[in-house]
Amino acid sequence: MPDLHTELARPQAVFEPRIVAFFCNWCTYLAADLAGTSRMKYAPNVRVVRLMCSGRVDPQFVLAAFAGGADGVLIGGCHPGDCHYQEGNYKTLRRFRLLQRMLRQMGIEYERCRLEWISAAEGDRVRTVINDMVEKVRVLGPLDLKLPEELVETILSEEVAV
Amino acid sequence: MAEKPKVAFYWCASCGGCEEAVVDLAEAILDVVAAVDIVFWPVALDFKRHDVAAMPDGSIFATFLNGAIRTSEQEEMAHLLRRKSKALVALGSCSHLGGIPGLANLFDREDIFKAVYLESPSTVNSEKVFPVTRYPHDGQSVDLPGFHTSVRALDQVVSVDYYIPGCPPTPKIFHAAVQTLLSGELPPKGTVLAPDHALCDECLRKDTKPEKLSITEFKRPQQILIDEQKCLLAQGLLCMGPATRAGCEAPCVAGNMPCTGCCGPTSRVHDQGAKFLSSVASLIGAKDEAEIDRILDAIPDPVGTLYRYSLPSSLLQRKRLKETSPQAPAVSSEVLHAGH
Amino acid sequence: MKFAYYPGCSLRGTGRAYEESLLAVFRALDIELEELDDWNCCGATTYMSVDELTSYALAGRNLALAERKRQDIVAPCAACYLVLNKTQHYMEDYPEIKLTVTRALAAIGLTYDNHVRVRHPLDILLNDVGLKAIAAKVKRPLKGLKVAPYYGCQIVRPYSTFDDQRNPTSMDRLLEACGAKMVHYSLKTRCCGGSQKGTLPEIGLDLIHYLLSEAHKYGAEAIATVCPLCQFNLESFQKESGDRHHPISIPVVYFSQLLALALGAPANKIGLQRSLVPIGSVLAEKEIAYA
Amino acid sequence: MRDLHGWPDPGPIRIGVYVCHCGANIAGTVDVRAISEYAASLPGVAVSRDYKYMCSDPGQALIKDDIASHDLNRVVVASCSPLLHELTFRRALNAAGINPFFLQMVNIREHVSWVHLDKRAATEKTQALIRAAVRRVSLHKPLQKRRVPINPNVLVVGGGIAGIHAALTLADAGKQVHLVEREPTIGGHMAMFDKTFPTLDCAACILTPKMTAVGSHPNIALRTYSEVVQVDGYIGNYKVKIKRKPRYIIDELCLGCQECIAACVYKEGKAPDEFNLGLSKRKPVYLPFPQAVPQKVVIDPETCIEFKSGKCKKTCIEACGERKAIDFKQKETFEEIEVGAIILATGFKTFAPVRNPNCGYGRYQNVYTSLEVERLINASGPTSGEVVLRDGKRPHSVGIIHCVGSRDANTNRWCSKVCCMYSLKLAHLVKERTGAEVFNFYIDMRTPGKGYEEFYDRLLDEGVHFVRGRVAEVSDWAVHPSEEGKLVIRAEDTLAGFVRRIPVDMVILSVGLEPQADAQDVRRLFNISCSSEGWFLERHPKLAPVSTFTEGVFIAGACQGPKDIPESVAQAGAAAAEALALIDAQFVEMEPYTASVLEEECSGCKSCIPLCPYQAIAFLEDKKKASVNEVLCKGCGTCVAGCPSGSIQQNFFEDEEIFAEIEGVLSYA
Repeated sequence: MPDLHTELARPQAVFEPRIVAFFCNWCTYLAADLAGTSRMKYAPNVRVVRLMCSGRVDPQFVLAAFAGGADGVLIGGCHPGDCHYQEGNYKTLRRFRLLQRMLRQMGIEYERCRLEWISAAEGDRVRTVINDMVEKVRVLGPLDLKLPEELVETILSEEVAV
Repeated sequence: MAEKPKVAFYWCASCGGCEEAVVDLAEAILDVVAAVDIVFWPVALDFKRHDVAAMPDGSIFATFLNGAIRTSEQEEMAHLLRRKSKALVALGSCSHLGGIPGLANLFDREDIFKAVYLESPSTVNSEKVFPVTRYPHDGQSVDLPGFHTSVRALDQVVSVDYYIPGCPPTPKIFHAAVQTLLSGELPPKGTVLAPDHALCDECLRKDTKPEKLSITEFKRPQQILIDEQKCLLAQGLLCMGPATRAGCEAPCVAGNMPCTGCCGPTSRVHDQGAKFLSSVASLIGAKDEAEIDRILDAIPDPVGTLYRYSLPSSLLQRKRLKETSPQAPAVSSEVLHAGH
Repeated sequence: MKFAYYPGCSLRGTGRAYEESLLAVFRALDIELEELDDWNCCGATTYMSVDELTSYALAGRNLALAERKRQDIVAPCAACYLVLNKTQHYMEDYPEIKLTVTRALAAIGLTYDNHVRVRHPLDILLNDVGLKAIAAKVKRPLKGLKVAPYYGCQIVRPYSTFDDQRNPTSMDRLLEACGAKMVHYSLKTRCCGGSQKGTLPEIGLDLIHYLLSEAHKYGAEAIATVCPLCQFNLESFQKESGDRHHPISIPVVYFSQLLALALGAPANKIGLQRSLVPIGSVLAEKEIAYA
Repeated sequence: MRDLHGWPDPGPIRIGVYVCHCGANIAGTVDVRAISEYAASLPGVAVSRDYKYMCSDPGQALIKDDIASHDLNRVVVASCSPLLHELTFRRALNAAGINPFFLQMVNIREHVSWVHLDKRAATEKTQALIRAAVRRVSLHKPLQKRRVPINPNVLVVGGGIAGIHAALTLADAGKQVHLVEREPTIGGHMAMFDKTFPTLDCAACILTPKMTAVGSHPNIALRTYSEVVQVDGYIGNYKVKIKRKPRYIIDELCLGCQECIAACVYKEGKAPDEFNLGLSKRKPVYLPFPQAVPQKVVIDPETCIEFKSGKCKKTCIEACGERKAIDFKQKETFEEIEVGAIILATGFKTFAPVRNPNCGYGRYQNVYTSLEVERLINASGPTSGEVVLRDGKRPHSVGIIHCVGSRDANTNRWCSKVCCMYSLKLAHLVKERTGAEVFNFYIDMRTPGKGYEEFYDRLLDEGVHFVRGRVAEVSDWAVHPSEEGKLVIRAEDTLAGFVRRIPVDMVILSVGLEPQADAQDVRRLFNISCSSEGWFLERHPKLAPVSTFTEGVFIAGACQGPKDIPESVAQAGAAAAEALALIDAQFVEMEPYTASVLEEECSGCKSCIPLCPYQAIAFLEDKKKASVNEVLCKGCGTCVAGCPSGSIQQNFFEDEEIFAEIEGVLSYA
């Protein structure tokens, strides 16, 4: 078993995950504002796109984020029953459950796509969730989706029968 | 008499059904043949690659290329025909979106080779021979087509002017497309030569769809006796009609089978599967996770269902490659000190 | 219902009566206990005060053994119960403790993944069996026997998994279901003296006296305990504390002895015959048969 | 398409980017100069600046001048949260003659500088956010807010002092007010108090006139014993459904003569009197308290024999005689009203001290809550103002324990703000009435307020004892003979440095204030938020203390957090003023974030219709297409995300705008 302290002492280039977040205007975005006014500190890896409701999160946005280089996608909405638009978050939940299954098939781990209910009062939860997600994705490593075009040449040059 | 426009047909990774569809024009094919001069059609006429190579660039009025691009040969032919043609038309789902062959993007190349050349029950390959791109023989060397990592739609290899959707395109779509091209009033480059709304618009069962649909159980066609009149989605079948471009006049639905999405999305959608996912999941009649999951369990293969024809042209394009998975991840100090 | 039974040292020593009576209760209620094979010291008292990490490792081994059998642990002794619980909490809360314990376990080929629940008999009787089921099996109602419930410190503090920290009532409810009448006094979680009797005897005796005299003042005919050390302190030092203050004689039993009695077990099979302050006369007075 | 009269074609995109320093708030953590230089390099950016305070007049003038001199047609402001200043900058754009929706804000304060420490990482994140905004704003389309007329009536929920004051203020301003109270009378907690601190004026003397005024005000429709059960609509146009519980008395016919109470077959009270917190009993037919408004009795079906057995002699009906005001068959009724604004003044509840068993409440009969003692002290209370123990004897010593259910990690962490002062008041009153020795056990004395500290000084002079220390327990465990028969309060005296045991006859628990038990249901009903403690959440803790995130819904009094009477009244006045400002504008401007169906492209698949909770999407049978009713649409965008053919779009949140933003935030150096 490697000694923990020597492991830690060795400087390593730490992988910084890129995470895109979609926060609803009324709960999670406000919670993130509250985290700010409360001067809570959290990892700078998450970049927030504000939408009026988590129900506006088109699964295309999530895929576009992954395709565009995100290592993780975080969706934040109001708690069940608390949606500013009554039920938008339930639609989000249903889409998210199916999206997760699809992502799994495409080789994208569950931890990379996360749906969290965070109310306007839960600034602290924004911090916890973001820090937790950053660490989890950090452990998973870069998503590193290679588009088919990028891979064409490398393979063909090598295949010569002997 | 003015020279007739030259046209070419070519076939890449596909089943050949699209060329069948050309023949399916029946007597209308005579008008087409009369109007054009076919200069290249390997499946029907004896032209060779060097015949095409010898043509001046841009001398072909239109090339109808069907099939996705998987091999280096297909890619090379796509480039060649692109150079020789004024208009390159992607014919059929494979060329347009990647098509059924595009589902191979759910697997890595090595796995496909292993399945095909080693593991399939009908294969005997004790010497473990795999395809190669160069084969030395008797002091000479034979170059063979290489097999790419992924399947691509035509426009992911060369620039494409028009698309004729469908698996295969119905005679009506094909005929209308050819008429449009021959009319001289060319639509903007990149146009899909079919209506830009979803199939429900022309579905005969449209009126039977309830306004407030709530799905508590998904079904597969083999599991139920399908009502021949009623909207298929309303019967719990995953009919892709709402997310699929119209033009085909819903022959599958007429045959009592759900639309599987071969005509691809409308121009306003980047990812047909994601859009259908969003729409159909929203209609699930449950609010708690466990119940939602129970309902979703009836969709055993989401990608195969949502992206049957469009995986290579979807936003993610293919399953994440195994090789790209990380080596030992760098451990950050925060992880270990969490909780203090 | 089946659990891994972790007796710990006391139940095989001074707390023998606790084991005898508890096993009788569980038998009567069809709860299967399977003694944890090759269990070791829970890590309480001496270890915990001298070297906490070692204590966690010791507790960790017991937990790992139970996890291997996929069973939850029943730990009747309050000290065992606390240390096993505490180890779980600390392993969750402090990664380096988890790391140390995991390493120690790995060295003997064990793993622990926090899947074991550590249960107290009171918890199981109240929440898994239920008062109704117990009342239905009572053969010898306790006929208003006035009992002062005494919980001590360790089973509800600091982790209150099944009862209120400041006003626990689980034992009250169980014994009431058997027909006892509970005496309400304000000291039911106050210190029994612990090991003070050994180090600062006067303070230990004062603490013991407070408990005895309050229970007595409110008319208790017996004190029911959940901890071998409490039981020992309150029963064994009645004379000494009586000499220092004023004499009080009151039987101090395990709650399980009263339960077993109510469920029909004979007194001499559940350790009552060894009591220093015999309960026989009290029972006789109430006409509760105990043979 | 909406008429966007007057907005010229923007022509080629010319963007101005403005990076705010916010003093050191942003500039301390983000390299604003570098950001501004970076922004200048982005396509479409014509001018890029950083400035100390963008929201200041000179900051806004900077934007306006640039729009004119640099011919800008898009603006990006990187500063604080858009929820704070989006309006400010939109106004600036408007003033400079370009469409206000050609603005995109970047939140680099709340989401960057205040939450990150590493300047390099914060700057890099800011760059990406700026790039996203620049890309997004290029795609913005001109939009116009919708003007919606406002219903001038106001709903006030809760008839405590805050609700009463808000209702009277609005009614005096000539507005029609609907006041809904769930109890049979208005008055709330204040009606239960005897005196008020620090002036010791009698609560009833100052409250009763206001209650009567509410009852008789021509502009106030008072509904007691009623609850709001449904709220629909939006700012300026709320539809509210109110349930009226049966009081088995016909309001219009009851004179409040109370003959029926005297005539009831029960000669003595039977059920615990709610108003006296169970310290006395009332009959099945009762008036909650003598000054109740309205002066209408109520029958409690739980205790009335007629409801139990149907065999009562019904002496009450006899007594009522010709008036025939009693109706045993009364059913609950529902009523719908329309209002333009809503003020929630639903108050608080007191902490239930059984949750803190150490205090002995419920175990020792002479442990009281402060509210119970308020009733004991009150001349119209159960003991006619005599402070006595349960056995009727006068206490010789009384301990008042502060912070029960306040400042306590086990129960509520917050300070309930009013307890120190009311404890002082009770200490004074108890000492005055009984001559007892009074001990206060406190953690800290908190007496900020006009005349409050002086009141504390006065108590010190009066010889009330103060022990600084948290009480460990109240018990009847007598260690010394002097403690026999007493309640012993054990606390560490942190000033003297030892543990005290103080035996007393009576213990008063100064219970803290908590959100109402159904606060969560109420906030859902009105679509507002709660803080993590459960108090209604204000829009901004400093600048919008009575507004909520739901426009047109205001909050007043202790439903927003612990408050004393003057604060509640002040807040109620503020809420009334906010409501007046809203109503008197006659029109409200609505954000244009609505969705619309592209009619040509819609296939009529109806997938969107069930997604709308507001029934804003209709299926046009003639055209076989869906259509969004803009007035009903609230702009969540759920249907947009759910349209399988991409044929619904949402203003300001169009797909391409969001894709551009995603691409932008993913740009990494």
